[in-house]
Amino acid sequence: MSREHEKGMSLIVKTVTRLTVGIIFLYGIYIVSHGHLTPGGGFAGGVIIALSFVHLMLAFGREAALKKLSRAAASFFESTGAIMFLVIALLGFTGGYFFLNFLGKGQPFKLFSAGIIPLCNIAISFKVGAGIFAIFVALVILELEVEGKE
Amino acid sequence: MIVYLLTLVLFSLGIYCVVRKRNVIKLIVGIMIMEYAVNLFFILVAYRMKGRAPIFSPDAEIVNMVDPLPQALVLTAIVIGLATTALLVGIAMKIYEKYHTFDITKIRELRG
Amino acid sequence: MIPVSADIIPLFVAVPLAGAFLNSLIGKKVKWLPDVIGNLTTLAVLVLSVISVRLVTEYGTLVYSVGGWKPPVGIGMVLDGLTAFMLVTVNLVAFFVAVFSVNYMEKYTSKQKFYTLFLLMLAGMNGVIATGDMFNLFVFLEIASVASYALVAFGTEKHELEAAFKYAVMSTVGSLFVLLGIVLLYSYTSTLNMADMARVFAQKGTGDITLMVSVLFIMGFGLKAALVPFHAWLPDAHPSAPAPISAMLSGVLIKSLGIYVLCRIFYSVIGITPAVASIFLFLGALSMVIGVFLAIGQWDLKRLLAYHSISQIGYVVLGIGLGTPLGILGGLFHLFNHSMFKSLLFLNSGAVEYSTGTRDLQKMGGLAKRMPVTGATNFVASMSIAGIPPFNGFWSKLIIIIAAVQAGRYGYAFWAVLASLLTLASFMKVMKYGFFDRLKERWGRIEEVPFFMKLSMVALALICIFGGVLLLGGINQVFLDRATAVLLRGTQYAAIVFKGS
Amino acid sequence: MVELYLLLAFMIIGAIVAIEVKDMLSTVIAVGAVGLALSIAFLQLKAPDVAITQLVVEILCLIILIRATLKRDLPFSTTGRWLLNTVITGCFVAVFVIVGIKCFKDLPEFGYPIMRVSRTYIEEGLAKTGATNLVGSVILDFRAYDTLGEATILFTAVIGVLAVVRKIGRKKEGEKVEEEE
Repeated sequence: MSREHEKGMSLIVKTVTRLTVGIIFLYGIYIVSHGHLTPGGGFAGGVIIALSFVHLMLAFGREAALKKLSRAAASFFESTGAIMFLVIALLGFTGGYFFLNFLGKGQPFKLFSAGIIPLCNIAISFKVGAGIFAIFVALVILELEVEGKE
Repeated sequence: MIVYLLTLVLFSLGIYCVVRKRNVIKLIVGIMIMEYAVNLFFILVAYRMKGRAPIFSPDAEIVNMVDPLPQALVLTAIVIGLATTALLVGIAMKIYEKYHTFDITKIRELRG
Repeated sequence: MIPVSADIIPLFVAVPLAGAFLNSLIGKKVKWLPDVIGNLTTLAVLVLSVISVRLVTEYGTLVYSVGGWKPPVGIGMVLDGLTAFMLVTVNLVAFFVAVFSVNYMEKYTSKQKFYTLFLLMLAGMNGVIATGDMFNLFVFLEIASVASYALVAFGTEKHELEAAFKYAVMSTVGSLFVLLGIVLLYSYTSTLNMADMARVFAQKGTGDITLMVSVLFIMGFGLKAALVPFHAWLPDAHPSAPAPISAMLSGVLIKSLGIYVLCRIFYSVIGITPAVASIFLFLGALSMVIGVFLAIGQWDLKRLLAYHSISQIGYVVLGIGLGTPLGILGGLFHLFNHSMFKSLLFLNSGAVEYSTGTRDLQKMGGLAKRMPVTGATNFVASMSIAGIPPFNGFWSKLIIIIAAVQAGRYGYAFWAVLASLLTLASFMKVMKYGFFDRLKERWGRIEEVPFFMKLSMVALALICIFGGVLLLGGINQVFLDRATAVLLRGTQYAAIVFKGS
Repeated sequence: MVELYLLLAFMIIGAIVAIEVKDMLSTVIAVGAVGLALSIAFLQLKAPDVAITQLVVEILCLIILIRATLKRDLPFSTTGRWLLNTVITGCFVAVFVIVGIKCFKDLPEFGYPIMRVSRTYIEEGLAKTGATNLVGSVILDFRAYDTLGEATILFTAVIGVLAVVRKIGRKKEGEKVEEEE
């Protein structure tokens, strides 16, 4: 089982994955960036982005996915996203309140509107995407170890 | 009213699973079912008859929107559920590594 | 510099969160950085909470609207006497535990993750205490809980994982009961702000739905507080965690997530009814007696302490359930005292384990000769928990018993005295077998624990010795009296909060 | 509203299957089916944001759980207690439903919420935050503090999982342990 996983799944799966993984990733970015206009938002988009990496890992094996996003990078992005979100919250103090929406509201229905909401979405998506990827990698590695022992 | 009661049935099925089953994965599944029931309850509470989704559209005036607040809260609750489930699965897999079983009647180092 | 407005309130959450995030980002670079970040952060929050006591004395109840949105629309954070009291208790223990961990956690790997989780748990507890919003309370409750599941499993040995899993499952079920209760409350009142909810209850009256909500909350928070029918996870989970975390869990987590929230919801929001009060009394007395009976037979030091936590929580709930000014004062004072001496006892057990590697009382013996500081502080804490006169535990137990007699609850007073005697017996056993017996051969060469561990144990012991001072006029007025007053005012909470904002 | 009843019935049946079936993989698949039905129910109840999130979270949970149970199918001892189990389940459900019937009369009728506070969001949300997705405006502006908590929980879970899966938890006496990645 473990050796199979290093190599990944069959050729058909790999080809389809190669085609779809980019689309999934872009869809995730779309969901994040339009979170304040349409359904979705930082969290759902972040999970979709993470799922695109998970998809890659399931099809091509662990190494291929870790080459695109290493564990160190994932944990860096995660902490950065979290700090970004907290900093946005603390920047609200410049206007007098924790979490004040201190930016201009802009035109409704435009991509650049709603003040801090898109920024928060991006920060959350970083955090969530990297975090879920990190969880998944940790669990997969644990599983490989368990199987190796048996 | 009947939808509320059906949701409550789902919730009690989850409790039953947690209380009665003796397998680590089943316990996690029971907790997931309870989470589903609570989340569904929250959205049901927010629903308005013939309501519309709480998103403005540039073309049409939208009246009779459903309550947006519980939807926002359920989003949070779903994430909390995911976090809990992930941690539980992590612990469960580590337990499997140490005990080589998911059966909690065999995982009994501690008393009480 | 003392901020004169409510701006201080969000910092109780923001500071530990910033510490945790920074720790996870840069804590790996330098070996001593996690220690420094962890201790400085807890120190900062401790200073803030002392300032908050002063702010409450000066300005009364303070309300902070997060994001500039007024409370029913946005999330309100409330700082009143009870909040300040709990913040001081939690952060005091957290600071000494962080100091203790500097040396103790050398036994474990990955100190960075430990401090990160520790700070997250602290942020969760502070968030629960400082919030004025029902759903927000649930979110922070979950942060503290999730962090504590991971911390219980931190050693990643067999029994630790098992205990953590059991704890995680039961506690999550408790959280889901709470969430269901919150959903019902939202549907009934159509608001999430606690003060607003109290106002709606005053107008609309409490129907059958309140009964169901009360039952769900008592089950949910009872699971978190380990009151007796729901206590099964505690004797496994608390001993399995690393000693500093046991101190945090037993010392403050079960109180801030369980007792504090129960008080806040039942006294300030729903309004306490005689039925709920008698449930509190009954559960309190049950926990008090069953906990101590289960504790007597234990030989594992940490397990014994964990059962005593159940018993002592019973005293707190009993005091608060009495509902008289004296009873509430005694309950809250005992909550404070128990945080101090139970943390100290767990830290002592950690020190013993650090030096000897065992927790079994039968294998110990005469350790006071080789570890004088641990022995002396353990003596202080044991006498405190047993309720021997000069120490703080005596005063709070005395107040609770007097209050029970005054309220005409002679039966409960009797059980309280009995439980206290049994506690004394149980700790005599600890002292005899653990510290004052003949020194066993094998412990001839053990050494006293390192400096930071000694420092935090001595500091907590001093608090235990001089804890009774808190009852003296001036100090009592700014600290305990204000907390008691919040509970006594009951559902006037709503009016006060809306005036404050 | 017939669809909603059908979905709920499907979810309850799915949950019963998930609880009672003996094969671990089937359990996980059944609970996945319940989750997907839940996602459709959210869509039916005009909550598209929640539906999307539930869908992606469900997929993720399913992947994690399948990986955890794959090739670890263990015999599972519930045989012989079938009747007892059913009776206990029945009692549980009955108690809850009876309490529910008594208590839910106090709640506003299904489909007609009070919306005292939420009216503010609907009336002023667009003007005050500029976000056309009201759910977005609630989670990231009116109640952004909750979202900070939510992000923190996920962060906690990540750190927690990474801490729990460490190879070596305690250092042995006198042993030097390499700090792992």
